[in-house]
Amino acid sequence: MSVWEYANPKRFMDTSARVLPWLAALAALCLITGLIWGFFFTPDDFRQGSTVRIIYLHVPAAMMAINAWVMMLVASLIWLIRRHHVSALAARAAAPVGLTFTLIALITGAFWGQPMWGTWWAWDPRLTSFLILFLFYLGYIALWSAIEDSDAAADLTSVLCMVGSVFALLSRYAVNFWNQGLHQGASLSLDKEENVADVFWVPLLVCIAGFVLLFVTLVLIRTRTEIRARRLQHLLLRERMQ
Amino acid sequence: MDKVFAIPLPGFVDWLLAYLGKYAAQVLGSYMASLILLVAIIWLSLWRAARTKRALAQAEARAGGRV
Amino acid sequence: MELRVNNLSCARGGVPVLAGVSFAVAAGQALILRGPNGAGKTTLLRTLAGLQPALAGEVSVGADDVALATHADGVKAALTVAENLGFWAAVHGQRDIAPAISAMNLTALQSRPAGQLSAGQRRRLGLARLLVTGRKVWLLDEPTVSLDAASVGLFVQVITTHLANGGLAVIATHIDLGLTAAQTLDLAPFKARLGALP
Amino acid sequence: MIALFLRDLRLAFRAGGGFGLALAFFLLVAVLVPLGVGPKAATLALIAPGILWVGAMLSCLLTLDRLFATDFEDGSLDLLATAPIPMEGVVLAKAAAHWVTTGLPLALLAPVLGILLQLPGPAFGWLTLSLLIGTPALSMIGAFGAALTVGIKRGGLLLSLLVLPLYVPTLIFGAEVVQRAGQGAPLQSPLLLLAGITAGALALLPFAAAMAIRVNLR
Repeated sequence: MSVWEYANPKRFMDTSARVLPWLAALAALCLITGLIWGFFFTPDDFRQGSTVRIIYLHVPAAMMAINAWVMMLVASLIWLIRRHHVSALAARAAAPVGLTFTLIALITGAFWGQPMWGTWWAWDPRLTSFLILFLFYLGYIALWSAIEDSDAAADLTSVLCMVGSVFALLSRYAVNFWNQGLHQGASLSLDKEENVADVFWVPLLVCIAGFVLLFVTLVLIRTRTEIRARRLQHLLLRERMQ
Repeated sequence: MDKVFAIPLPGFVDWLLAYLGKYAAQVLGSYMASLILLVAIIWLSLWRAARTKRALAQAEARAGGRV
Repeated sequence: MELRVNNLSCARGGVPVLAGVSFAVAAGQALILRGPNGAGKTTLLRTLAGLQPALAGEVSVGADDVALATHADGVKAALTVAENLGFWAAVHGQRDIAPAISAMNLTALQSRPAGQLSAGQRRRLGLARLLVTGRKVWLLDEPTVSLDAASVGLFVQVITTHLANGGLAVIATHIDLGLTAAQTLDLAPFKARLGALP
Repeated sequence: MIALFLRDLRLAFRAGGGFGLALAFFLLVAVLVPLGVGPKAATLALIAPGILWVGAMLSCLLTLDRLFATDFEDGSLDLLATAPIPMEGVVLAKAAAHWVTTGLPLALLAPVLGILLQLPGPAFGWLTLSLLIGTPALSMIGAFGAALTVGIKRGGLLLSLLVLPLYVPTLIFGAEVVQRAGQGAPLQSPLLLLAGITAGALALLPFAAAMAIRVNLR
């Protein structure tokens, strides 16, 4: 019986090898068209001026930052229940990408709010919860790298991801509660699309698609690397044992 | 070669700043920061993928057919 | 009470160590595990104790009639000998630690903090803990390390009485304990080859 | 389980048990902050609830990474795993012992430090009450973090990176209770939410922590 109860990585490696070039091309296409379209060909917002252009980076990044964590949660559950190594490695692969998207959401959110709040960083409830999410990502990645035995690492990080998700939701609610008096709500709420005029709407959708595709591409690349790293570790172990 | 670039570049920057109006700093700042971060994560992932692939190939070569 | 194991394979830290181990130990019997260092004696004992899930195969004894004695004796330096034993007795729902203390000749050391015991005395305290658990199946990992000849004799006596009242033991050791009702199992042939990667 | 709880208490009070450590640290925080922020009573009164709560949180953290590590190193954790008590019980007993030796004294010492930090009068009672309700959650979440990092050498730093983000809800509601008490504002909702989080943590986290320990013992 092979020591690794793999979710047939062979099939995963083959299919991902075939899919990757297309995904990467499509992601690039969506990103470039969406950003250029949004940056150059949409009018200024009458209130926000040109800062509304930041929407094309902030909203997709913020959405992906949350979806990345949800994906990691699902992958952790699959690992705990079905012991598929690929899903545990996919969760590990997604974390740094999610971290980067959270950083992008934070920076663009802060820059966007600057004219309205007068400071480069305001403790707005939404931005603060992304800051907390950023800390969760840091903890998750740190735990993965701190444990040698990869099966134990997968189990422990899965538990952390589940507990972390509950506390992330709690923090999201607590931060709203905590910030009642400090700042009036942002005039253009950062996540909701419905109050965005339709001229901004289509390029935003393209950007969101671009970010989703970019996320999937990066996760596939990194998961393949994790699988290869796992196999390498195994071979090196054998060499030492011989 | 650089003459070709010299003319439109300053013109382009001035045009861009005018186009973005009052909040040019915010918009350019966030776009620059985001692009740097995106390039960083993409490059890091690709670099690590290549390095691991190479190390694995060597290990498999060393291990010969016995794998 | 019987310990039956068939076709057991176990791993340590994700690396397979033993494969296809089968044996049975009846009540009143003892099994001596032999094999070079790293052969998997400790891993086997930990799997039998339920600390580790087995990769394959079954173990017929339940996790709650097993008492384990590891290299590290689980002795708290800040507590006295009596307090240490009292704690383990309370954890296992027993009250009386006197027989255990006298069996391992610890009466004189009762009120001395464990931190000031010698390695041999500390090991005797670790083994006295077994008597306090009231468990039938003893899994012992190199129990006689750092024990002097007199203490080894004492320990053999304790094991013999344990086997006499229907207990059984699996002991990983290099020295000959001279137990009458004991078989030996060499783990070398069960060394697991690293599974081929798909 | 009670035996384990009592043993841990005895160990904490014995020499080198680190009982006074957390209290001393908490006192230090309350002394250093005014030195850093300045003596003006107005500013101190404003930040006192937050400083006291953050100080209590950090003091809890200090003794957490040794919670399981000492038992792991001297083999007791392995033996406890084979003992009749479930691992969830072991985690609860140790978290309770940690609370009694750290959380409880902090809550009792807090009013004294409140005076140092010019805490407004009506807030004193609520400060102790909020800490009494909140610190069990800090101990339980901390025990979960300690269970995650028990096998890792020098896991202390990683423990704080994992645990402090999990402390955010308790901190926000706890400090909010004291803040509102100082201003005489109604404080039922933060108090109830604080108690809710503690109840939730005590109910669910032992299972996560027990699983983490079983994985680390493998």
